Amino acid sequence: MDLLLDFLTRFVTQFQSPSLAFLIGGMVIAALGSKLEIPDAIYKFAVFMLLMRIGIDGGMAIREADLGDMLLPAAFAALVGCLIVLVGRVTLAMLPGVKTEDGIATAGLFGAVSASTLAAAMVMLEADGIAYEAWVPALYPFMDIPALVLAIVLADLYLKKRKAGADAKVRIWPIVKESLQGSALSALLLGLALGLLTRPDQVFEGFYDPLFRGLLSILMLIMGMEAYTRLNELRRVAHWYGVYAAVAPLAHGLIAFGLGYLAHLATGFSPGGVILLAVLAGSSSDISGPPTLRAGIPTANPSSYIGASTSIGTPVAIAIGIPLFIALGQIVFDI
Amino acid sequence: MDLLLDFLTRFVTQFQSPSLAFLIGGMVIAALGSKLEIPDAIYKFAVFMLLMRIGIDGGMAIREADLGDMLLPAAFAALVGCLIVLVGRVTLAMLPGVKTEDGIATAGLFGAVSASTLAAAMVMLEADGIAYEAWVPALYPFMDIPALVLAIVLADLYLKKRKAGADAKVRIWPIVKESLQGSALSALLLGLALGLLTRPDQVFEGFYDPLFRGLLSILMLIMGMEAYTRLNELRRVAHWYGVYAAVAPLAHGLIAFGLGYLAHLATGFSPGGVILLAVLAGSSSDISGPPTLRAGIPTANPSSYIGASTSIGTPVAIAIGIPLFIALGQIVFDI
Amino acid sequence: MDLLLDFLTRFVTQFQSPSLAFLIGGMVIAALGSKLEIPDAIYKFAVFMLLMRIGIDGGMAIREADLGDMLLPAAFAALVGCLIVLVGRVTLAMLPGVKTEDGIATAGLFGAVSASTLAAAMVMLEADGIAYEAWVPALYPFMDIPALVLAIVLADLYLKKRKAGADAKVRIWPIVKESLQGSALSALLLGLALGLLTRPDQVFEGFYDPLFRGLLSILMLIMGMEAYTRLNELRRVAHWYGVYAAVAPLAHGLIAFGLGYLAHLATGFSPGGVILLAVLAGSSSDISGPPTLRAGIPTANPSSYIGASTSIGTPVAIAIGIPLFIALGQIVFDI
Amino acid sequence: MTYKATKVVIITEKIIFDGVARIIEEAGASGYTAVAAGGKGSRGVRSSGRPAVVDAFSNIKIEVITSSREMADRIADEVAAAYFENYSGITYLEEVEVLRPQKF
Amino acid sequence: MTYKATKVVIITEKIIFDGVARIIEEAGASGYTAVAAGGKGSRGVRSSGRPAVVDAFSNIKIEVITSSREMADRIADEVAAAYFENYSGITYLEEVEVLRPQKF
Amino acid sequence: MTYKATKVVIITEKIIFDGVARIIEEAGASGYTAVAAGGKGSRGVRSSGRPAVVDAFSNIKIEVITSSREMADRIADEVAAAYFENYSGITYLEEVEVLRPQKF
Ligand SMILES: Nc1ncnc2c1ncn2[C@@H]1O[C@H](COP(=O)(O)O)[C@@H](O)[C@H]1O
Ligand SMILES: Nc1ncnc2c1ncn2[C@@H]1O[C@H](COP(=O)(O)O)[C@@H](O)[C@H]1O
Ligand SMILES: Nc1ncnc2c1ncn2[C@@H]1O[C@H](COP(=O)(O)O)[C@@H](O)[C@H]1O
Ligand code: NA
Ligand code: NA
Ligand code: NA
Repeated sequence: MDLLLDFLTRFVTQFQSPSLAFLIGGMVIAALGSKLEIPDAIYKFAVFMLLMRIGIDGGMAIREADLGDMLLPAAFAALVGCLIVLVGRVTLAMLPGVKTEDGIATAGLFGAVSASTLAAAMVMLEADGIAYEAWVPALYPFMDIPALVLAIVLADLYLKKRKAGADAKVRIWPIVKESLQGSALSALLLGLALGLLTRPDQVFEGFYDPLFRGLLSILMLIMGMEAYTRLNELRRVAHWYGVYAAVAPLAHGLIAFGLGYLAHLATGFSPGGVILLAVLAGSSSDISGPPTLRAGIPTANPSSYIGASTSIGTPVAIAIGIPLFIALGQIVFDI
Repeated sequence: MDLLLDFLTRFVTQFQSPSLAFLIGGMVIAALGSKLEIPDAIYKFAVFMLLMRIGIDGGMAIREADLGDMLLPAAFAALVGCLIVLVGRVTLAMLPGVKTEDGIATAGLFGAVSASTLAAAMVMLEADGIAYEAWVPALYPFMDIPALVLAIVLADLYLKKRKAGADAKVRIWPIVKESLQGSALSALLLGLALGLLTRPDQVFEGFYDPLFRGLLSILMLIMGMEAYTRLNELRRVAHWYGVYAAVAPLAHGLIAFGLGYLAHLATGFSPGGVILLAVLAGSSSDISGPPTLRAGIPTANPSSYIGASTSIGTPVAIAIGIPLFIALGQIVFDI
Repeated sequence: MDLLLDFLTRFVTQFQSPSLAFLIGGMVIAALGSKLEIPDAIYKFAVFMLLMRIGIDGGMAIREADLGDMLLPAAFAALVGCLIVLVGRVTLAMLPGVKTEDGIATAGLFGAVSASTLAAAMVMLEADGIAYEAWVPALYPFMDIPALVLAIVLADLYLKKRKAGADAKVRIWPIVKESLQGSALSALLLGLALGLLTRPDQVFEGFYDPLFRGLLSILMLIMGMEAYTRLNELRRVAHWYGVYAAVAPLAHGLIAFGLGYLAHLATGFSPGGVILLAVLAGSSSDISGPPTLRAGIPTANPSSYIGASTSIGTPVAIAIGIPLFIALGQIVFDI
Repeated sequence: MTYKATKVVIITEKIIFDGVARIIEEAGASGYTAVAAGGKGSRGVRSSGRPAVVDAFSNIKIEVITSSREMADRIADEVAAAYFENYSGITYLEEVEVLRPQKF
Repeated sequence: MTYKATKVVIITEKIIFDGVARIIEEAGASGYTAVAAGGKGSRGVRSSGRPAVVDAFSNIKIEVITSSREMADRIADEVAAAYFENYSGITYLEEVEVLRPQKF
Repeated sequence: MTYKATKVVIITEKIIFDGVARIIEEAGASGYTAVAAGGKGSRGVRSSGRPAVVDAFSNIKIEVITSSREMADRIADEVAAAYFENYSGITYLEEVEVLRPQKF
């Protein structure tokens, strides 16, 4: 009982985070019909800056890290990415009114990762003084790529089976390549490489890092506005998407939290790391996932998966998921 | 005599302000035919940042302010906004060669408020070490909305009277709503709400505030370039617009200065606050006013009011108005 | 022998500079087919910021400088600009497979100056603690304008001679004006004027200067991506362009280094100044040069000169030229 | 095999885009395409892209493909009647051929 | 003196631009012109310019001038066949007159 | 009730926009509309929007509606004569119908 109360208190405290405030602010002004527009160039630039910031920092951390420590968390990240898609395949994609390939694509998007959600969690952890290995954000691609690849492969298998006859093999490398070449992963990997191989400390500390928090606030605002704007799109598809999008971020996060806890026991994975792993799992991709899926599963209706992710999945992941996983971590690890 | 000399010295000193220098620099390079272009995305973003900076700061200040102190200045702001439009209605709009609705629209624009002019004054006050209540810039909408609404209502009345017969009531709420939903007011109000209801101190101090002065310098440059570019447009309309645009910012500012002085006597409104109130009055809207008026008084010719405001009104308000009101404040309040 | 080893060590050390790393990173991700896009608005803004930073700093320096000291370096800058074009006229433009006017335009572009290359050198000099007179970057137009003007005049003379008959005089002022009005030079000159005539210290130190290094890293990334993307264009023209573009930056830099050394002996021009003069000479224009030449020598094929400059000239100037001139300076001036 | 259809083009101020879109939808068109534009007409230059302090006044070019000539005429007439007294703008029609008439 | 030519217009999702361009080139067209567009059709609104979290889904309008009517038909047919089952898009043809037929 | 008019379309390098606009105005046209464009032609790809180090070389598409066919021909001819030897570009004409012929 006491524990529950403690948990609730911590949970509620997280709501005062400015990241959440900007997200909710964006939803409110969109709902009120505001004509405020953040130029697309600024949005793209802010995302780029976030990913470079995460990448460079991760790269510099890996330089000094014991690579062995990364192994288990990375494996768990990949495992979670696949698990999410498989669970979606046998739940959402089977539901009445949900076209199978639309359901699979949605599961793929929820298995993939959102850089802004990740960044919001990093800022909130910092505010709470909860430490994590600096390479944890670099687990991003380990979860993102397997999830997208598996979703596309499953959709392909399903569609081919339906058409019968046709049984050409699904080729995996083109999907991985497409994913790596997307703007999000290539910025992150570029940052990683720069952090790992060169000495960008000065430009990191004088530019990428100090602008991080501010640009994140702007991204949160945009995500909030987008979430509201796209609600319409979601309304036109089956209600199951709404249910899935509300439940999945939390369920996925809890699965990842459990696996992260195992890694904590096994190799001393940090509490902050466990929380971030849960956030990665709970987040759904907003930038590079959609085009990859659009090209990989062209028959799937983008309104279903983008609507579910942008208008419900992401707000739930940020506004409920992150506070939940942090509060859980504080209780579990007694920090 | 001594007083006048003192005044003039102070007036001239203000001219070394970098804000003015960027404004004049912009006019000069435009006049010299420079092909320099600041991308529109950067312009929009800079305006957004300014308004958020002003809003958040105001919101945080209101949190701790005695709301009673705001009452009189807010009422005076609204009064000045209306007064400006009424004065314009019986002067400019009556002049020969000036189409009545064009004159009313122009008065509306001069009654409304410019965020960049306001920001320039804030920076100059800071340079002079003149303090003001941090909520003063948040008086913006109290002057802006009444001015725009009144102008649209007056134009409507005039046009309906001319057409005779038709006497459908003018509906005020749609105009207020349109104004609140515009990009400028919604950014300002969003900032206010965030400052008032959440704890954005860190992101304010690490992002919105430090970039304020620099982005303002870029805005000043753009305003200068625009002022020169739009001179042509003004040339095509009656000369009276030029006269009005040159005189109005100073006259309006002086009226507001007087009312602010009353507030100073009555409730201890700060000298810096009185000066900023004058600046608000002297400024004319450049971002949200024009589209509101274009939609609200469609028969008015935008070349007349935008030309008058952008190419003469704003430069006069910034380059002469601000130094004038500051010097006046220094003399009157002996600071 | 020892000297050579020393030189090579210093040369190699320069390769760890983050500016180079971003340049190479850009080339690599472009080669790997990355879809990363930095919005054009950000690119334009970054260039503007760099030029303002250089201009304002130069202007503030000139305020306190002994103008006499600038005379010789400025004269040498102009001399080098012309020399480069003349050398290109009698080498590249004479080669088989190279259309004469294409060769002249290419020489003009290599005689002109690149702000990003200059900025990269400034950051690298700073990292090495090598000082230079703050007005040196302001030598930019002294080399840029003469090179572009001379190239256009030479092309005109050539084309008119070929057409015989026609011998209307070539008018120089329009070319100079076009060049001064271009976005690059007008930003630089605006900055210079603001630095010289006003007191922009605060906005310089709080905005233009701190963002310099970070925005440069982004520019380097873009230049790298562009260099790779444009290699195709170069492939379609004669191979001689590739040879010229690889050799010219180093040769031009060495000529300028020699002249700078003379200025060092004669008037005590600083070692850092000599190095920067070499960098100016070694760089080739990427922003304002191409449109000026496109308008001034319309018959020349832009694929040849832009391809040569962007895809080979600039990477060579930054990745080999700057380290080379710095290492040379360290040896020659024993710093 | 192609079918005749009519394209209505409307070039006008961005600020009235929502109103024009409403007219198009109410006329029963199956869709429209819009492109940002600059231009010069009887009411002066309208820029697009560069930092106009008053960006709302740049132009937009809207195209509607209609399978019925009457619908095309109605859209053009209604837009002109509703806006072109006060807002700058032009409108014109073109004959085009479409592949799948049921789309329009 | 002008010559008849056919213009093919394709308005579709930006994400398939590369594929459409390949079809155009393989059909032997001498070039094409592309413009960023927004729009509304049977599959909903596609914005352009404003910060869409999923920008890849805004529209593009592609024009190809061809000197042969067959080539125009082929391009229109192939694009429709390859993409319009899964991607939103329309295509139409117009008769135009060119000055220098050898360009196309 | 509509009236025949001719539309001239010019797709060319942005850098010569001012010169083309001058030709259009001197020919007596009542206005023009310009749209940023990318494209591919005999002289290679011209991008628009993405960070081109040399942005001045992206394309622009200019449309002019003229009430007289002669004016249309003159504009097309003069632009081609003045620029198309050295600059890349194409131009074509289309028949359109306008509602208010006095506008053009
Ligand atoms: N003759 C024309 N040809 C093409 N576009 C035109 C023409 N006249 C006007 N326009 C376009 O229509 C807009 C409004 O025209 P106006 O109402 O005449 O100011 C202009 O900004 C141009 O974009
Ligand atoms: N009737 C129409 N007129 C003009 N453009 C259309 C029309 N219908 C569709 N479009 C354009 O084609 C795109 C795809 O249409 P759809 O496949 O119907 O979603 C839309 O986003 C519009 O840009
Ligand atoms: N066949 C074509 N169809 C449509 N646009 C074309 C065509 N050929 C060329 N263009 C456009 O005209 C521009 C210049 O063409 P060019 O002079 O052939 O390089 C190209 O960049 C395209 O935008
Ligand atoms: Na996920
Ligand atoms: Na005012
Ligand atoms: Na050079």
